[in-house]
Amino acid sequence: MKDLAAAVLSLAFIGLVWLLLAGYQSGSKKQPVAYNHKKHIALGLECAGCHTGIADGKARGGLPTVEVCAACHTSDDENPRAKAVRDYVSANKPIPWKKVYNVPTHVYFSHRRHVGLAKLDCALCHGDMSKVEAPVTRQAVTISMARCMGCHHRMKVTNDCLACHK
Amino acid sequence: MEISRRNFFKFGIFSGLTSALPVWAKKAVLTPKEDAPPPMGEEGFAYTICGLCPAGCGIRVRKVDGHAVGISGIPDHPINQGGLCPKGAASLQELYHPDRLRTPLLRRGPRGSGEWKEISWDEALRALSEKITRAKSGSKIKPLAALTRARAWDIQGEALRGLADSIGKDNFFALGFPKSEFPSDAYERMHGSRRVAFHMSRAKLLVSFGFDWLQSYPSPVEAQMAFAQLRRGPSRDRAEIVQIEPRFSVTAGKADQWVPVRPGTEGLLALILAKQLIANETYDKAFIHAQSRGFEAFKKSLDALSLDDVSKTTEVPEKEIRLLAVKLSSLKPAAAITNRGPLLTQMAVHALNALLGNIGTGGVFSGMEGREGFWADGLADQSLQARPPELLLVDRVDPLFLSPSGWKEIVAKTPFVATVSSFLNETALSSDLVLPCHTPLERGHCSFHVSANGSAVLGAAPEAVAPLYATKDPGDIFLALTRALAGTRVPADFDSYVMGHMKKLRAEKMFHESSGGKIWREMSAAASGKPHATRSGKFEFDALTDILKLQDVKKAREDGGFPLHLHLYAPLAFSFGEGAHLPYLQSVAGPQTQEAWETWAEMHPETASLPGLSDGEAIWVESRRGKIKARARLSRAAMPGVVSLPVGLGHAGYGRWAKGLGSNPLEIGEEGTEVKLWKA
Amino acid sequence: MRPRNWTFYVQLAGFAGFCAFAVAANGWFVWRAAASYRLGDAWLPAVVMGSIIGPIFIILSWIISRLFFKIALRKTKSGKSPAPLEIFPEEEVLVAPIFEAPTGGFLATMAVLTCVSLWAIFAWCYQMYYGLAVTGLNNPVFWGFYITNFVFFIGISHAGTLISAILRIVQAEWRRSITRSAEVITVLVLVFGAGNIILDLGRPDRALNVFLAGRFQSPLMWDVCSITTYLIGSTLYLYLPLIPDIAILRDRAQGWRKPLYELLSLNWSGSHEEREVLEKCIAIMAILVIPVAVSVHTVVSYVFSMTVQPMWHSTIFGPYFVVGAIFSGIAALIIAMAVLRKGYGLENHLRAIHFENLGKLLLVMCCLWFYFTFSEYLTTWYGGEPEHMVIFNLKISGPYAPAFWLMAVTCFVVPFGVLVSPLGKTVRGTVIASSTVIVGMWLERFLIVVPTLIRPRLPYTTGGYTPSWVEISLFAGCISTFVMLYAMFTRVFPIVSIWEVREGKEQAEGEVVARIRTYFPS
Amino acid sequence: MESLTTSRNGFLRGLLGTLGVFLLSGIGKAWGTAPGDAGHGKRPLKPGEHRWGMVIDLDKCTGCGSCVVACSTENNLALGNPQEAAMGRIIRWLKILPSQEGEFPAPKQRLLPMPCQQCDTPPCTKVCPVYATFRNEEGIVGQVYSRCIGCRYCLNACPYTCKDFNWKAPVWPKEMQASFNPDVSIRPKGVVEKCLFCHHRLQRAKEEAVAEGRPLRENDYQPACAEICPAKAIVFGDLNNNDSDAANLSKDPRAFHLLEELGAEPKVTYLKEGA
Repeated sequence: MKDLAAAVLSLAFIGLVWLLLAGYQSGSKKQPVAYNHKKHIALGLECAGCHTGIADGKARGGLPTVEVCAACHTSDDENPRAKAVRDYVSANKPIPWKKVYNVPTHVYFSHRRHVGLAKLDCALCHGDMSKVEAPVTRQAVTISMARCMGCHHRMKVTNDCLACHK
Repeated sequence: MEISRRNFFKFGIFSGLTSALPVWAKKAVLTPKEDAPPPMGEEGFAYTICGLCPAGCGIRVRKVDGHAVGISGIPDHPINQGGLCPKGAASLQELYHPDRLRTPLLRRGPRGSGEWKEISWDEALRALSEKITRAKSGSKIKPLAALTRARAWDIQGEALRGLADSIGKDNFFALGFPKSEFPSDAYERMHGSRRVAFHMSRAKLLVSFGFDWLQSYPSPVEAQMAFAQLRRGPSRDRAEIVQIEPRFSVTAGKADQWVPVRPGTEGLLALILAKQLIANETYDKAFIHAQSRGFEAFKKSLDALSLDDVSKTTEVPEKEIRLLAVKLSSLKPAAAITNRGPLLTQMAVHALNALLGNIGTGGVFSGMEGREGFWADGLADQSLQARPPELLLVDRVDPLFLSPSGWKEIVAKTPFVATVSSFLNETALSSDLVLPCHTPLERGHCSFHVSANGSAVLGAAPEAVAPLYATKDPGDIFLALTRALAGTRVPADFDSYVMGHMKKLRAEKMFHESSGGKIWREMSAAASGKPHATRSGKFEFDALTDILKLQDVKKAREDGGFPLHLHLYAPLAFSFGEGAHLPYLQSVAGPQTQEAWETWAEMHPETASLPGLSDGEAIWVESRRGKIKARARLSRAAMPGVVSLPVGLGHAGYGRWAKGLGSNPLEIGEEGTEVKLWKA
Repeated sequence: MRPRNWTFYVQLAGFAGFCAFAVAANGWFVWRAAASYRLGDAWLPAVVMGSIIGPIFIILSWIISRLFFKIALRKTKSGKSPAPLEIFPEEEVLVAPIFEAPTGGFLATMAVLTCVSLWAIFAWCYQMYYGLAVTGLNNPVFWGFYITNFVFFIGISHAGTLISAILRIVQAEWRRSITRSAEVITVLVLVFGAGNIILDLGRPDRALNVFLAGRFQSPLMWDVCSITTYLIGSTLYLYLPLIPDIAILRDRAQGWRKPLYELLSLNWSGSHEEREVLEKCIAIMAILVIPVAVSVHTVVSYVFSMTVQPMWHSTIFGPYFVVGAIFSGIAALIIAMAVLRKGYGLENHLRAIHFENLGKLLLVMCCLWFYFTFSEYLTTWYGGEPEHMVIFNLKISGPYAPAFWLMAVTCFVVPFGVLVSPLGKTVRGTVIASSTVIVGMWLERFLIVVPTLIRPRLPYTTGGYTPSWVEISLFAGCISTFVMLYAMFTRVFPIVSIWEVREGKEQAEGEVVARIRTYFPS
Repeated sequence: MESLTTSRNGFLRGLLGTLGVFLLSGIGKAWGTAPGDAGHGKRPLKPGEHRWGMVIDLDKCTGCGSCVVACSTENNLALGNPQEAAMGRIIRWLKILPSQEGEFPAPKQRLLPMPCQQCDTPPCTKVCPVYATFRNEEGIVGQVYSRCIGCRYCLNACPYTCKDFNWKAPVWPKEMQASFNPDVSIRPKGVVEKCLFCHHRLQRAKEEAVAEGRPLRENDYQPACAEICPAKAIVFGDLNNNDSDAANLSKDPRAFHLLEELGAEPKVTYLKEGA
């Protein structure tokens, strides 16, 4: 009788712990191409160079299309590490990047307002990518509501719920 | 917010039990999946003409990533000036309707069984053209009959007429919804032509005979705009509106005076009002003397009418009739309007307008330019019943729903019926071949429309949204058939056909090149001038006088076990009998009953004459021709002895929101039929 | 000092945990007040509630510290284990349900109740999956069965603490054998009262938003705080008098009960100092729990009276709900005692005089309830405001007339008739009166919640409410689970307080006589 | 949301003064500001701030329902079906409210478009326990769908009954999901939803105004119902801007508010039918 109670209790406890962890945004995403931010930024590339259309809010923080990579990675570049991107360029197939920053469906966030008009630096939200070498697997700086509201409060910008909740 | 879900389990009441739930339960039970946000790609606007009714309003479609996500009127378009009626606002739902037809269907089982074989376009067109050629070579005089929706002229109609002409003569018919059309039969007999424009906002007094014009006007947006002008127009005082109708409709509710009248007797009331005007010598003598013919004969034919007879038949008190006659003559310009009801009513009401003298330039009625539209001449079903065609081609209209009595027979006797439609409506269900066509937002437009302020407008616009499925533009279908049958005289594809027509219209200087925004051009000759195109060049009373002699106007209705009168009307959401397939329209169908989603029968509590009938109970409404089910809605405002039923519901097909919802009163009778009620 | 065995550590953890909770609660109130202040929202309600409930928690943790230090850590004289507490022969019947095996009848009822509870859990998961569409609720009737049950169960919870606390303060000796059965009703039924709120939520997985983003401008927040305080307070108020009994059981129990009783008895030895500390704590709790109980049902009524809806927005709701609560509480208590009396043969302890006295209390509350109801409906009728009259007529002559007049009969006519007649002195009489009162009071709550929502002020054509099977099975589930838990409690702890009855028999006469002498001029 | 200057003074003065004075002024101030909103109580809004309001001219309105359909299309409202209609559960943020008086043969009828009245002291935001509904700084009564716990207290507190509740998860055929307006989220099951005066259009208008470096102009921001009304009966604008049509019309002699006696101070003004 006693061990049955103990079994049930421990099962419940384990289930609870697993549930808490399962609830976390866990798991890192594997990118199709091992892109090294540090190297490219060192070459003097701007964020908006590859992530096109950020300032005027076209794509929702668009990931670079294969045409952008094709500009430099032409077929006569022999660098072995860049072979993966060259395959995509030659096949002219869009690179299936895994999005790491996903704006939830109930949130209105406009890159145009923040980058285009308010001229904020990308590192403010996405962290300093110039030091990141490994392919991006997780949000460099986890974006949360508290962080956005804190920044809005500091910058004396509206913190009205309807500003972001749609 | 992640926090709330996790913590709930941490302190959850029965954490032991639920925490053991497998992953799917957690995901499915508690957190709706947050699917990926739609990509916010490029965004823009497309400008086109709304094709859901003959009005031709200019619509602006907001598109994101190629999807149409928003709709509004074009602010400076002459016909709707930025506004839209409920159907226009719901046209996105028709474009993305889940039950749209996507491929041509050939009937497999018996007619109406609903078993179809999906075939390719080539097969369908080849089969149809073979059928038409075989019908042509056959002995019958009328191989093919083409039936389309009554509407203003447009290029698709022109292509169908071209096809019909290439096969035989007078085999091109149109079917409309009479309650939402102008009284063109009266215009034809009294002015010699249907081309009469009515400028509602110029009237100071508007008397409507059985025409719920706020809900079922030929151009719904024009009616709402004109109403606002009549009431609160700039630089004018408030016009008066009188509504003569058996039901306390939306228009009657907004009018200054509602004159309840027994269904079907509005014409009689108009005649007695004419008699009063003549007796009081308050009619416009100048107009009658200069521009009318046969007035004396008409005056003599009115002598047979007496005030108290008419008052008894129409159940309108004598005093009210006299007051109405005085009001008609005192408020200038007064206009009397009706819809395309019985011929006597149409002509009687229009004779009233002649007596009030506001026909001609600057008046409330005037002539109209531009191409002749495709209007039902009312004889289609008689002539076809007499000699059913070999093959019936139905273009985007649902005769089996709109007038089941006549057309059921014709369709039964016709060996082959082909229907062009976006949905599987009643006619498509019992036809042999169904050709899926584009919905209005996927079609190119080139059509004539008359706006409220009298200017005629040519709308010419490309498609707003790329077609979603392998459907074809109706014009494309008819051109392909004409090409297959009549050789090469027809242009290669539909777009060049449209361009060709535009060039021809430009050559005939039908419109100013420069005027208009992106998609319309003002017609050169505005709608004005005298509309009389009769041989005498004058307004003719003769036709009305002849009818008056024939009919014994005073016969009382015999009862025969059906004590109540049926009154039918089309709510704005189902104007022209269409619209039940769109859920958002179902919500605004009966503004007085709020969210009906079923056929409701409005009546006075005493009318029901069913002991213990309470509001909201299901009842049967039975006439000599059949019975239908409805929900009783008792209202002390309704006219006793009258049962009012909305038209537009009771489809056997037409998509998941219309199928099997409510019942179609047109199956058991029309305006004024005697009915009786009993509990369901 | 006491041997450092596992019970000591668990008790230490319990004591520390409660103190931490008390501090956290105060911190939470400050945090919510600051958040409201920063957002420019009403901050004073948070301060007011905090300043009332915060100190209550401090007092509770002080009482628990007294228990821990004065009783749990009591110095045993030089290792001699204290003499085991004996049970007198006439008290055997009280401990019988605990030590003897359950009878067939008991197990059968338990089985039935478990089925109903499992069915209710299924119904809840069904509702969680499909949403509240499975219930009968609609626009504009947004509240219905669940909120009625919420008010109903919170009402019954007033049986325990209010009656046992008042009787304890008034030193009515006849309370001794009925206080515990009352307190157990309170603790268990409160769980279902609050549970019904969770059932009613559209998004129960976000229930914790109430604590993470609590906003004290809303009467619902006042509810949450006062009900939580009342739950904790009445649980402690149940536990304190239980300690001596658990100690008595500890000395006889075997198997899994032994460690449980050792833990809960805080190694009580029955010495004089321990008894004095316990008496003092119980006295403080008795005084403390009455205002909390009254505040709970007042605040439950504020949920309705704070809106502007007709026949909700009235000043009488506060006291009216409290009277209704006590009324239904006493009725529930009488029924529970009758069932225990029959089930466990406690005729000797739950005597006819107890039922007679409770019957008198029930009669008083019945008249008080009638007085409040009559004055509310008279005021509404006489005032004749159109919106109010619509709702009034709905109840008096409209579709809810049968329910209304059934309520009037079951809440006043039958109980008054029975309790005034000689029948009212017998157990059977009071039970009949109480069962009709329970039904009547549920109807009264239903008739407060639903009719006001049926006819909104503006002429909407919708409005009608018939509960669905999900709501009915969840209501049945709440009742069955409550009865099941109550029965299980009687299997683990004595339902009649052994030491209080014993103390009453020995010293009560002396005390009472002394007290009476003080009443009259010497 | 700037914090309250007045209540801080009240608070400071209270602290310095005697406890009694403190209680009197403190209770009066804080509780006084309490009812109705998160943010701005009774103090006048700073100049330049907007206070959006709407005027519906019942003499021009024909009860046609275009506004209802436009609102449903713009905000991705649930489609509805006959069963929901029978239960009265169809979600329409803007409804046509029919009311009839009098009897045959001279009855009177009024068809009144009924959006959320965006009250200045909303009875609904007073009672929300989790801050999901509130009146924002521009006078729009907001509803945050990711925080609402679905207790439905605000629905019962609203005397106009103009808020809606998601009784079940919305059912959308796959084809129709292509017509979703990306600016408005699809509300999950179990939360309250309401008319927000098409706030997403205000967001766009503000973004355009900032991009073009100019202040917000009068009809940059029009909700879907005002834009589509064929009779131009719905006029929308900033009540703080005195030369806006909405501000002028709201002072028209025919102007009235629904249930004015309840003190909710609605910002949707109706103009009486008739001369």
